[in-house]
Amino acid sequence: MTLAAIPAAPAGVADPVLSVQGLTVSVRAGGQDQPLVEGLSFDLAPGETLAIAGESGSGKSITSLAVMGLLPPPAVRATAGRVMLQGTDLLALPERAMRSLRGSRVAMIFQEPMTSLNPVMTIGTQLSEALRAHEPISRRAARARALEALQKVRISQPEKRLDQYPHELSGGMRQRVMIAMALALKPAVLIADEPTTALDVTVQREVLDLLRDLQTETGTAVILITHDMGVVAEMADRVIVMRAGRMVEQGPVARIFADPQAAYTRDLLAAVPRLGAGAARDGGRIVSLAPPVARLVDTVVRFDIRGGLLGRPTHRVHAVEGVSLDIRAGETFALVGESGCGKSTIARALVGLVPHEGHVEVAGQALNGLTAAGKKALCREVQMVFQDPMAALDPRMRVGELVAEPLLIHGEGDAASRRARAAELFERVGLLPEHLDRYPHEFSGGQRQRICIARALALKPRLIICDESVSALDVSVQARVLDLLGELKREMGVSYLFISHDMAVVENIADRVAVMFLGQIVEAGTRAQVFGDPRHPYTRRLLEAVPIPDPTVERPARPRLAGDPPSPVHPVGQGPDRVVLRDLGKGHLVAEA
Amino acid sequence: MAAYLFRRLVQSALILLGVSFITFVLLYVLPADPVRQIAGRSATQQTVENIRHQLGLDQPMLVQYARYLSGLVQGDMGRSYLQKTEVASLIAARLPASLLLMAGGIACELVIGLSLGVIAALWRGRALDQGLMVTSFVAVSAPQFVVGLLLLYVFAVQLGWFPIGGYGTFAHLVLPSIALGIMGSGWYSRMMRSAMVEVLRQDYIRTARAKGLTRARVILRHALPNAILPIIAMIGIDIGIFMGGMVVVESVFGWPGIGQLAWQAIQRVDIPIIMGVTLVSATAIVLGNLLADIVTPFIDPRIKLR
Amino acid sequence: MADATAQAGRPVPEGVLARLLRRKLALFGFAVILLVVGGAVLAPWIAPYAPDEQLFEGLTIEGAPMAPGGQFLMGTDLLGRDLFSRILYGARTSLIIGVVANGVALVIGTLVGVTAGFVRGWTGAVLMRFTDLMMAFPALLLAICLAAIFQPSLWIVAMVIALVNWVQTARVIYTETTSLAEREFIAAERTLGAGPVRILFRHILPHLVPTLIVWGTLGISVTVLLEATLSYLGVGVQPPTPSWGNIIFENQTYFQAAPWLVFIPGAAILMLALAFNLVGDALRDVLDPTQRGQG
Amino acid sequence: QDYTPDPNATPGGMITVTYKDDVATLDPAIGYDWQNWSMIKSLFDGLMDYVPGTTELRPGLAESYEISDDGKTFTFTLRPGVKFHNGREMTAEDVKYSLDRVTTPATQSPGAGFFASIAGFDAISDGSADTLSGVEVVEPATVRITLSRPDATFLHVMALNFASIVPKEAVDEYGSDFGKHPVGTGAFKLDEWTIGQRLVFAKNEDFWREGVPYLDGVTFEVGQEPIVALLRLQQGEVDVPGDGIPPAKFQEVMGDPAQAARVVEGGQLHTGYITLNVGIAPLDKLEVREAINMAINKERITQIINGRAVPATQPLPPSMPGYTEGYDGYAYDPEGAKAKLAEAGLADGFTTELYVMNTDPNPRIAQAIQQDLKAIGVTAEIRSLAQANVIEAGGAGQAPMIWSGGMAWIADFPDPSNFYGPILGCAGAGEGGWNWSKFCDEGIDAMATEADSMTDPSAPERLKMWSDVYMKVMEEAPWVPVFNEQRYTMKSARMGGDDSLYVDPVSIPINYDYVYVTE
Ligand SMILES: Nc1ncnc2c1ncn2[C@@H]1O[C@H](COP(=O)(O)OP(=O)(O)OP(=O)(O)O)[C@@H](O)[C@H]1O
Ligand SMILES: Nc1ncnc2c1ncn2[C@@H]1O[C@H](COP(=O)(O)OP(=O)(O)OP(=O)(O)O)[C@@H](O)[C@H]1O
Ligand SMILES: [Mg+2]
Ligand SMILES: [Mg+2]
Repeated sequence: MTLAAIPAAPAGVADPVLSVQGLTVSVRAGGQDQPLVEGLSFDLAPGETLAIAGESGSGKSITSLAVMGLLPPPAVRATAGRVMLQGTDLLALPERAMRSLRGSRVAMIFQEPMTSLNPVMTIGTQLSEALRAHEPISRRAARARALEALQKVRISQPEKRLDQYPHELSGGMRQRVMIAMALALKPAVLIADEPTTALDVTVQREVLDLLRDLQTETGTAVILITHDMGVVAEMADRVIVMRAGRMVEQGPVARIFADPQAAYTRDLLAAVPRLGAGAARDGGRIVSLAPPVARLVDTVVRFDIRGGLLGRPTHRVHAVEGVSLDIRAGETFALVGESGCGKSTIARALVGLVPHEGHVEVAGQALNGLTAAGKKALCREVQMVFQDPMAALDPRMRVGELVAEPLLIHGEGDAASRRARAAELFERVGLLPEHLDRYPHEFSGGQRQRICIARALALKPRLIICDESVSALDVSVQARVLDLLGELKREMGVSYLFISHDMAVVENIADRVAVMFLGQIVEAGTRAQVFGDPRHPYTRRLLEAVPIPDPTVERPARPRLAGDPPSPVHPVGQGPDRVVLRDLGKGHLVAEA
Repeated sequence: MAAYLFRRLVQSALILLGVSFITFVLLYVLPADPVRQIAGRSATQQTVENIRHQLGLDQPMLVQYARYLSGLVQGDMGRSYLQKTEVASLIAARLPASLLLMAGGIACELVIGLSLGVIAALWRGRALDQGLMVTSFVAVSAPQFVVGLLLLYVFAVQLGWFPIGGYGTFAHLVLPSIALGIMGSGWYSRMMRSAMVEVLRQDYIRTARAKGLTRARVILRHALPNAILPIIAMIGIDIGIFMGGMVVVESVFGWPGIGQLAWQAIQRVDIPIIMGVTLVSATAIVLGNLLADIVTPFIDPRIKLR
Repeated sequence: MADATAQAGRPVPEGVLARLLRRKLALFGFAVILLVVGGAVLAPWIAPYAPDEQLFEGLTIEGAPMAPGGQFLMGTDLLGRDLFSRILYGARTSLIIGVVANGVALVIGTLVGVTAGFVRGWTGAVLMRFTDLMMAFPALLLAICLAAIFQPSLWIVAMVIALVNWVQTARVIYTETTSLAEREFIAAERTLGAGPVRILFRHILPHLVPTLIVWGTLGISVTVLLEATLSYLGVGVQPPTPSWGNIIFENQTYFQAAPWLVFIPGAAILMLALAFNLVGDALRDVLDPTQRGQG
Repeated sequence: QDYTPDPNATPGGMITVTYKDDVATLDPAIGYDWQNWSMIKSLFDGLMDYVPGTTELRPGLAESYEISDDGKTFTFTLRPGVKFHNGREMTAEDVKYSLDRVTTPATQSPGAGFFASIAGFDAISDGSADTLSGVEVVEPATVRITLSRPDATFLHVMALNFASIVPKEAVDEYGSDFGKHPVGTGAFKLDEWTIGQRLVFAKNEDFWREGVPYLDGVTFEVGQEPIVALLRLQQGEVDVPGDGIPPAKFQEVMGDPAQAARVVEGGQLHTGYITLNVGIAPLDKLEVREAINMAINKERITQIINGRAVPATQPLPPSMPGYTEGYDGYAYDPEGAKAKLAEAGLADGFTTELYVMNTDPNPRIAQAIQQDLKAIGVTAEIRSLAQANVIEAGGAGQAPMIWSGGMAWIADFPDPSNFYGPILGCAGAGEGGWNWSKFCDEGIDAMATEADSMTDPSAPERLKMWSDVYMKVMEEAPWVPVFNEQRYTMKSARMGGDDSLYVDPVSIPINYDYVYVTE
């Protein structure tokens, strides 16, 4: 670990483009100012990439909004400090002057590519209005420049994109558009607030590569906000670690990773799931040979798309196409794959939320042809934990009621015993039983996910489906929830169907893994087989895309893709070609090319 | 789109058929004999029977309805019992005034309602916002005829700014439109406010501001079209509610619309006119809803008509 | 703010009423409603005259009504009846219309909307087509026909108004139910084995409450005014039963000569509707657990 | 006997008249609203006519007429050179055509019944003939009309709008829309009609009466609330508010001498009454009906409508020939009424229903009646309904009591018989008839028939006979005559002409042919 490893100029060498000094941002509540960010100072050198890391709510976004002058008025204001952009104090600038700098000198990319673009305006309009807000150019010229910007971000068919609306673009494309928009005016500073968190690994990879390429090209200084230490390691020159509105540590990326000073930084780094760690942890574990709790044989799920004069189906979404797998008692079976490949659909078919063809059985019971009572009984066997715990909890019910509800539904016990059980479950998942009377919104994301888990446990199911259950959580929280899942598995012998796009997480906890692509399984096997010896090119691509939280690792150069993902939608009567899985021995199945 | 339109039109036609049937039944069981009205007070029983027969009113209801329908599909809405004139021409003569008033009312409702809603949303949480919202409650709760009379009295009689009732120029349109629109404006301002507050929270608004766009552009070009979406659907529903208000406002301001025609016809069971007016307003409502549905995708490209 | 409540040890949950009463506007609304209800209930004791008593001294020699003040607090109407007494008794009618008719409309609308939105399929389609059909009906005309057929009495008028007014509610509730049914927590409930009835009553209906409050309070002014309009058109509550609406309509042409006859009942309707709106608005906030703590 | 033209009259000028309701039709065979009645009078003429401002008959399109001794044959000699608005000269054929048209069922004329005494009426109305056998064209300028029975009112009938002479070719051309494209011989012709807004009449330069009309034209603006009309009159935008002075403004106007000076007051051939259904218990008891007659405080009701009426004592209005002077009717006497009720064995009163048309001021009047009845222990529930529903209930004989206001009898012509036949006689007492008290007394009916068989309508014996008829009716008390409405017509300052023209009994609100403007 040497300083020579740091590619760009370290702080203080050149004049900083941006210098934040003693920034304090406060929120006014009940007549009192309460600081959200306190005494934050840092410099940003030209061409440098500064990562701000920290858990959710630590004030990362507030900081960036303060720099942009976009703090939500009137409650939240910068109450102290200076934000110097090449000599001007942005905080003291009147709105009008600030506006002319916004977008042209400092630009920003937001976390959610899905919602950061105006859904009712074309991409072209949104791009060119950004240009026209700062440069007196004609509509036509702005459009030409917009096209140029789109070409720069290597989006496929840029001319066509100009006239498309955001919803017609995939997440990755939208984030490219955001980048194009931010960099079109060659700003001195670009703030990227979690630019890839919402994206698939493969897409994240492309976007990160793109950001880096463009940065070297334009020399823009970048503030990269993220909680993904892998991304930090790959992208950043320097790192600021924040916690509860304060900076706890700052330093060059290599040093932070190699020699974290603050205890918090160490915790943070420890919580980061790393590829390969799972194998290291319990390398030679025997794969369960117990009988399966759930079995899918040639399962098919399709959704009709209606059209035409009579509203008959004209197209179908082939969400799940001939999937066969079995989940054995006491194992964690992971499904990985890119967004839209059909992972959630399999989960929903398993709990009977979507109708399916083919054979699905849980605990020896075939799902199709079940009576209402039978379906209800089956709920005791399988439970599901959803991705977004807030959305999965009825916001108008107290959490105690929510956790006890399955018992009530299945007619177990009386009110008092149910409440006692809810309290017990609460404790089991690490929550305070005193909080039973709160509402879901009064908990943090991690706590909510625990509530969901407690609810899923209430009926002592044999299989719990975790559909991206930890994706929305902070690394440290994520680690704790994953630990909890592991404990429960050991204690209660539940099986998990674990759905995730995060390869590192999967590698850490799965016993067996199936990789899905466009509704079909392309590779399946034990964790060791799939991660240690990936055979299918798609599996390899997924693995290569995972950012490695280690700044010393050099990533091999890879051809950059800019194509559209293939679509699972086919006209009625047609369908995708079925892949054929070949057993490479010991249950390692790989699709034939 | 064409397929969608076709299906919606078929649906609309069915709805109108249902409306016409129900109205017909209602009028049939209504305890009032149109023939008495036609024949006059010195008519002999013979005359009454003659007229009843001529109009086919001595036939079973379903036969009468079938005859009415077959006329209708040939574009014949029948003739008024009392005026003997074609219902179509009577309605045609008054429809423009009604449509004008409706347009005026809706325009007024939207202009006042939406702008107040936007202002309240931009100033949310402050005194102006609260003041506006209380005002909007008052507007929602204000009886149309009281408002109408008050407007008439203050602005036409006392101040003389507008003509005292009547029809013809733009000045005539102002007060009735306000009287008609004021209730809805209160309603829309509340809807607009909450829609706007919601939209202003959205990420894309932050994006727009981060681009350095002017406040006006952010609000007008980015926030407004998104906020207005839920409101368009409301306008469709609204037209039905509007019809009731029109009768009252037309009567207060002497507006020559179909409301007055309908009112006179109801008083004297002039069934062809009542049927005609019902169908015309039902058509307006159905078309209004259809229009709202058709317009939505133009504002929101995510919505596809299927 | 979430954190504020999270920090404090949870206090005994404050009652909805108590929280309502902390809002000034809601308090005002409450006061008005209480006043009206009180007036309606206590009318026989408060009212200085019988509501339909045509007092000889209530008219001038020329037959003009008396202005407010003096013997008659709110003046007299064109028949020499005491307006104050009529307003008091009229409150009964208007409350029945505004609360009962509107309530029934709300119930019908909710039933239809929820069923159509939740059951879908054939039943849902039929219900929604029927709603569309009713929506296409000019409401006033329908009300006039129904009222003429059934011979108006207070309860008939109330039912007619209910039959005419459920449609918009049904439509809005339908839309809301369909979108609620798509929400993830409903899917979550299904995976727990919750039956449709449970989902409907425990998870869908509570979420419709804010919408119902909005439409319910809006409906109060709409129904009270519809009754007034029906009275005006001669198919409303029959004279001499007073209702605020028919007082206005009986006297509306006198708005210049005797403005109190129009503007006092007009103001009464306005105040009542306003009061319900204010309380409803506050109630909506208070019932929403995510708004907790924002007094 | 004829009208003396006003020496001060100057020709020229347009006036503006307003109405609330739209004009339904201008077809003389159809129009039967008081509002289009006077309009049609100015567009069309019949064989007979009235001296302006009076109830006196005078020849119209007929230059002269002869009545046979048995009173059954009328021979009319037509005025030469009378031209329709389309330029064609009117002939006896037109007279025959017009009478055939109004009586033929296809026309659906509400006035057909008036012609029932013409020979052949029954045949034409049951469809067995398509022409009236009693109407003959003797010469191009002579028509002979034969009656099936003597009819004292026949000349009045010939002065009704329904007897107006219309040109066949115009009727054929417009068919049912003739009412929107009227062509007559009248003093004015229709110039413009914007439905729902305005009608414009233009002077008929070829009008057959010398010197009239004075006005160049009349603009009728419709859809105007009476209140609005009055406000506009006060601002000089309107000359005559057709619906009169709105009650709400009456006192204001009468209290201001300047305005009151421009108000013309006159009687009209109107009676407002309550029908008491003699077929429904306990109204079938004479004592009960008398009690109700005594219970009604007519003064008070008059007060409620701002004194714009005079209390009535009998069915006929005071200005009608045959009115019984000196008859006091049933005096207001609640105590006496109670005694009567007790006599009928109903000392505790009873409950009944009072039907009323639902437009102001009728529900108010009904409430006053209700209060009066309450004072004698009779509970009358008010059924305030649309006109058509009240008429239906009345015709079907379901309504115990009906207040006639809004649908009431304004005489079609100034003859006492007009108040009897359909509304008090047996003819109207059947199912659906307009005799809502269902009162039918053969003896009185016979007297009425006899009176009408006299040839001279104004013969004193005949009027005496009618007076007796109505006195007999009052003895049976099937009605409570409540008041006779007075007419108050307001005009702008520039309107000229005798006051009687503004309260013309047969031309409401004004006689357009003879009024003029002074500036
Ligand atoms: N408008 C606001 N009013 C009051 N408090 C706010 C507001 N916006 C954010 N906060 C608070 O400020 C703190 C910092 O929020 P911020 O959004 O900067 O966190 P973050 O580090 O970006 O988290 P994440 O990783 O979840 O995006 C949080 O406690 C949050 O609750
Ligand atoms: N109800 C539905 N109607 C139509 N298409 C659907 C429906 N549900 C899912 N799909 C489609 O089916 C495909 C698979 O969706 P699914 O949600 O299973 O993907 P996923 O692998 O879970 O993706 P993600 O990682 O984004 O959650 C997608 O193309 C999706 O658009
Ligand atoms: Mg953030
Ligand atoms: Mg998914």
